[in-house]
Amino acid sequence: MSAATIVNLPDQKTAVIPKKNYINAEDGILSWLFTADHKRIAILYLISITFFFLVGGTFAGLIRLELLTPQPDLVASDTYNKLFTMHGIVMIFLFLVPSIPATLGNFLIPIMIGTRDLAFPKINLLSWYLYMFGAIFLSAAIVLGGVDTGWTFTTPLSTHYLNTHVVTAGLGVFIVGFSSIFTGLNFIVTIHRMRAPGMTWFRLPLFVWSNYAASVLMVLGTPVLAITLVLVVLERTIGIGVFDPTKGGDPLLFQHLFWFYSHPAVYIMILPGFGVISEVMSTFSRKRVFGYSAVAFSSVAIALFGFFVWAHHMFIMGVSNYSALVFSLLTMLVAVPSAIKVFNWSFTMQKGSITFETPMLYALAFIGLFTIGGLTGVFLGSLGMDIHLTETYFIVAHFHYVMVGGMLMAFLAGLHFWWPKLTGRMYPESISQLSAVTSFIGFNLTFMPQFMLGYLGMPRRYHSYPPEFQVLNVLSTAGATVLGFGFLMPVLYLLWSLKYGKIAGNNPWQATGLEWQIQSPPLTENFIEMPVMDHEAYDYEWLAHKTEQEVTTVG
Amino acid sequence: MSSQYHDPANVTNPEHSEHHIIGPGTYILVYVSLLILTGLTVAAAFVDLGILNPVLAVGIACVKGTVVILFFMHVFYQSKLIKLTVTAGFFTFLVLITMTLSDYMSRAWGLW
Amino acid sequence: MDNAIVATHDTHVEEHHVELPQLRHHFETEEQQREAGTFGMWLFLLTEIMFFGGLFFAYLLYRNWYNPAFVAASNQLSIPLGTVNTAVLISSGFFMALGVWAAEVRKKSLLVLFLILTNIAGLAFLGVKAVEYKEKWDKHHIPGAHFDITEFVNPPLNPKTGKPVEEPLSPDMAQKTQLFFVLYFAMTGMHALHMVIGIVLLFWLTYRANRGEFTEGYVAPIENFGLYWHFVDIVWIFLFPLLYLINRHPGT
Amino acid sequence: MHISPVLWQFLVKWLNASALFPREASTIAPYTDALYFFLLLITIVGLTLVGALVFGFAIRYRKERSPIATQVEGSTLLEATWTIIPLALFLICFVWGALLYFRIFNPPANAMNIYVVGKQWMWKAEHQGGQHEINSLHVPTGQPIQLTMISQDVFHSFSIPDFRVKREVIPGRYSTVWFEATTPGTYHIFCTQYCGTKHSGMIGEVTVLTPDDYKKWTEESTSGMSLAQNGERLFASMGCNSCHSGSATSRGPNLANVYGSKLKLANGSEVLVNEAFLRDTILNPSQHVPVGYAPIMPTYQGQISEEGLIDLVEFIKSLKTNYRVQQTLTTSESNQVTPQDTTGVVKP
Ligand code: HEA
Ligand code: HEA
Ligand code: HEC
Ligand code: CUA
Ligand SMILES: [Cu+2]
Repeated sequence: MSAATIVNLPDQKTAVIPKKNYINAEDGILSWLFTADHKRIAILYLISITFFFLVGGTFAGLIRLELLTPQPDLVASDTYNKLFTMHGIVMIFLFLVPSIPATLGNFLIPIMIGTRDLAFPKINLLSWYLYMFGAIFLSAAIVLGGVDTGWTFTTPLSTHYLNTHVVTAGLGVFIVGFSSIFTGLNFIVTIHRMRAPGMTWFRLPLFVWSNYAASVLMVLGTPVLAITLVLVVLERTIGIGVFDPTKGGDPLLFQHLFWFYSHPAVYIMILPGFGVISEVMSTFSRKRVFGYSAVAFSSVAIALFGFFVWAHHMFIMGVSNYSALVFSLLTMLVAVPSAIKVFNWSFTMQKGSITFETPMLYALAFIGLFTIGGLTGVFLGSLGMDIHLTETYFIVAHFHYVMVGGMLMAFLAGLHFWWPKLTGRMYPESISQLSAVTSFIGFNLTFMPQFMLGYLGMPRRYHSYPPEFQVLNVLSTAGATVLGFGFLMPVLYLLWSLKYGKIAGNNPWQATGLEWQIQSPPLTENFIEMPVMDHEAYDYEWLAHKTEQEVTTVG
Repeated sequence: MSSQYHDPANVTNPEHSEHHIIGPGTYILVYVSLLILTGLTVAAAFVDLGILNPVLAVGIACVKGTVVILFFMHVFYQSKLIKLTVTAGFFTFLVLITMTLSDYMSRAWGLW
Repeated sequence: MDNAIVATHDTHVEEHHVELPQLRHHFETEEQQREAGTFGMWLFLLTEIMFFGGLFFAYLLYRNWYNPAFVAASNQLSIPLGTVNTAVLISSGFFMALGVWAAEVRKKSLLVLFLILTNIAGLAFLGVKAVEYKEKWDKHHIPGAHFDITEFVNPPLNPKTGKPVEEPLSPDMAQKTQLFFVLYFAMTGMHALHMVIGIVLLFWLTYRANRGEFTEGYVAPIENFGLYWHFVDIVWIFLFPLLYLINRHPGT
Repeated sequence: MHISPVLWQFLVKWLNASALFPREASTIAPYTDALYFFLLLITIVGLTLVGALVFGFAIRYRKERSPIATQVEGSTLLEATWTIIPLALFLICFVWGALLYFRIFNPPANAMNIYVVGKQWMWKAEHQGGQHEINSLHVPTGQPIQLTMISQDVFHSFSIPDFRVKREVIPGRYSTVWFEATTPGTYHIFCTQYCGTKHSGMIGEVTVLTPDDYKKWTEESTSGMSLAQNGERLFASMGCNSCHSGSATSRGPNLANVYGSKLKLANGSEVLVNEAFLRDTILNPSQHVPVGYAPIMPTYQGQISEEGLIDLVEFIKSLKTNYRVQQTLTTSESNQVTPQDTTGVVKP
């Protein structure tokens, strides 16, 4: 078959924002608050999570400022403890878990599979309200004086030894958990039941696959966190003693139950990011994703194996040596599908025709940073190594590499990539490229030194530290400042572009997905007539063919 | 163009199955067997079977649960997808139980 | 042309179906909507399985660690009440199943009748539960400050034989009975909470059924509620033997 | 640009004082570092590989050079390659890590036991000879040291980075770790598990001494009473000896030589009597009833501190005959006089 690149469509220059679209379909704040449109709910989510990202980021800034010097000088000990706890809770539960699924996923999945909405639009809205309700609890916990359990709520510390707002925060996380359960449930049903004619499983965009896998984890994992938090709250309020060693309870039981959710949760966080990268790599290489089914199945494999490795967070916590062995082995197995993905993305570029717009830059940053983050995860999965590295800054660096370097970069890649679809306007290209590069540099400067600190033995959650660790900490703080700018810029220029951005047209990237074949911003109903899928995903030849036809018919 | 690609099997998903109405007859049968099984567990509890006591109790409960799921909850007549979903739920539940238990069992049982 | 690949597919699929007012705009067919509903309900029940899963594991663990305490504490529960309640709940599930059938064969009055029966059985279950809780309260078996272990350390004597009715526990083991009651209340309480939610929904469904909403071919709400109700039954089917019946043989 | 010499000196000093790699001060450290470098190697190889692919393709197939993309399906051979090779590498990491893990967590038989009690927010070390330390630990070189650790309140974690050892200190349960220091000097002790407000203040220092210096230190800093002697006193004052008198008629089992033996329990299981078992029988006696005894021993939960439990455990461990028990019996009968003079008594 002759290969195909697509000449830019004429519609980009003549493009206008369509008169009717989901944004102006109805007016007034109430029409947003009571909407059942998945696209509007996605926007509601986008606004809320951005807000909480900035809150969490501000906490991070304060943490880094405090760690500039070895002495405990900026804030008091308990304030510092509250800072990292709330940083972790806000970033994980209010930002990263809902980030891609609830915004981009919510917006795009129905369109990508060719339907008008998610299966349960009202439940979708409900899940946003639950999110906000939980967020209010968490904000209350913060405003009333904070919590200082660490995001892991470790018992018996959280149940018996702290006087902060553990109950409020626990309930907040509990409620937010249900928001994520309902999002996942909605996605699964939608993907199973509402695909357009011809949209077979193996024609689904990989973004859908990865969100599907993440949804399975949300539905099956989150309830365990919920019941665990209920027990923690009960233990605090009426002293029931399920996790209290003095009453015969077992604090390790808490660890088991907590990590049964929280390990799968890290895959809830990263899998949707994987999906974005697949889309972006393909589009900017103008090539179908290399090894489509391998990438699709590896998402499912990660979701499945993700349930079998949780105790790798407890290697030195007193699990039996034998089960440590088993969990370590399984951890190694679960790392393999990620490797498969990374290589497939690289090979997607091979023989492509690559351009380097901002989403692609973020995606490339993702690949590098996720590889580092993932491989350092293998350090931690390796039993003997974990003894030295656990509870140190090595872990902090590991998870920021996967969560910030990985997922946050993927989120930004996706946000830029689909911004034209969300808003109908382009983001400003050169400044956004600058911010991608800035955050890449800032990121490495922040977290690379933390690997070294970790191997040196600097414990995490330390308010003060021995002076010989200072140089690396100063570097890290310097990096965080750069990183902060790198992340602040998109917030500003994306807002700017809402009004002043170039009008994007339907398909500015010449991408193949169904979402690019409809107007941007889309209609409330997404499609004028229901689509029928007659080609594979990422079929650039089909797209070229289609554009040719269009040019002739229009011209 | 459209009819050429039209695939009605996909509108109503290939995973679907006919809606099956179960009549009261089946329900009565199930109901009675559930009551009998309940009687059986209670009776079994008063017989000393040693280690088998809890095993039997849980075994009977499993049977009862399965019957409810299959008939009261119609899974017997449902599509593969639903059957798979139910299985997946119990599978994950078992993962939680067995993997956690295996940790406790490979330590000194009862003595931490 | 915005949607070149967006093609009109033949409308005959839709023509076969009576358009029901309940069909949400984004579904292609009524059948699609019904299957989506059932599937969604089942996924929700999966989360419930995992939700109770954590409690079941805690029970399993402590039952093995503190077996004597769990046996003694379990013997405090009333088997007759438990058995009656199990039967009541199974009956309630039976009525619910019949209710679904009635809706499917479009018999309004039968449906209403069965829903009411379901509800009565459900309320009866909660009533018995309340009696049991009250008894725990009187015996100081509610975990917390008022929890009292004397009964386990010095069990009352059997008037006939003059021997204790139960094997006495040493104080440290007796302390662990509290864990049993914690789990007892957590599990049955969580279960009762689900029942309460179900009963509230039942009232609402009965009201709507009485208006004839579900006997015109649109049975999804009844079906899905049925799934929920049966699931709550299943939880009890496991709770009953685990909490009431362990090691109840006459030897001890 | 001119940098003031003061500032320059400060910078140099500051940079010199900062560490980039931890010291290797135990026999474990080289093993851990070897694994670390192996893992680093894998990371660098993997990263270079991915980097080379990405950058190579990015340059070779950028739009200017490759205006037309060639569609490729994928390749089963390649998929298999990059499944199997990483899998193999990860499995090596697993096996190597597991070997190291068992090395670190299985103390050698000749290890010297030191008890560590963690509490919010300090470390207490208890040596056999009765030396007590707070937030510091003195150990000799060339001698395997086993730490038996327990927490009084929440999870803590005892970490000595320069030794590459660390283990969680768990409430209500002994955990152990061991090391053999190689180089005299002082090293950081950190609490690495978040344990509340002053978590970052729960630090201390290990002082590694040569065996001679260590001996000197032990002699200088002993409190005069070994752990076992303290335990003996407790054994009498808590009234343990009233049941565990060692005589044939005693209500409690004979405790001499019980440590290290295999005990048959009433519930049919068999346990090895170790420190953890002894501690737990004192707190939860009815969970470990040996065959032939009634569960009448009262629980001492909440009555004995962790240090007291350690003393008792050490005392029971030291019991080779019932002689000392009988000694306590006579002393406690004679008006609860504390057995100050036990050092003079010759143990048979
Ligand atoms: C998005 C989140 C995310 C992701 C994706 C991961 C991914 C992984 N994590 Fe991570 N992890 C966290 C978030 C995440 N983690 C967090 C938040 C914590 C700390 C929680 C806390 O305590 O607060 C943590 C902690 C943590 C621990 C516990 C450490 C401890 O407490 O002692 C461990 C241990 O095994 C671990 C391992 C892994 C592994 C093996 C992977 C794997 O999935 C990674 C797989 C990826 C790769 C392996 C990279 C790609 C591979 C290649 C490109 C192949 C290279 C080529 C060759 C080798 C030839 N992680
Ligand atoms: C999604 C998850 C996520 C994200 C995005 C981040 C982002 C960042 N994190 Fe966070 N982090 C966690 C999840 C995350 N973190 C978790 C789970 C923990 C563990 C908590 C625990 O131990 O319980 C943790 C802990 C943690 C620590 C360890 C604290 C300790 O153990 O003592 C540190 C220290 O450097 C840190 C730093 C940072 C920095 C510099 C960023 C940066 O990437 C943030 C950059 C963003 C901004 C800066 C916001 C945008 C800019 C502005 C609003 C302008 C104002 C800017 C300044 C004042 C600088 N994080
Ligand atoms: C009322 C009598 C009594 C007192 C007081 C008593 N014990 Fe015991 N002890 C027993 C009996 C009986 C057993 C065996 C049954 C059991 O474990 O409950 C036992 C078992 C033990 C065991 C288990 C060893 C074995 O061989 O089974 C240890 C260790 C022990 N006691 C230590 C102590 C210590 C230390 C104290 C004091 C702090 C103490 N006991 C006080 C009666 C007593
Ligand atoms: Cu003790 Cu941290
Ligand atoms: Cu993990």
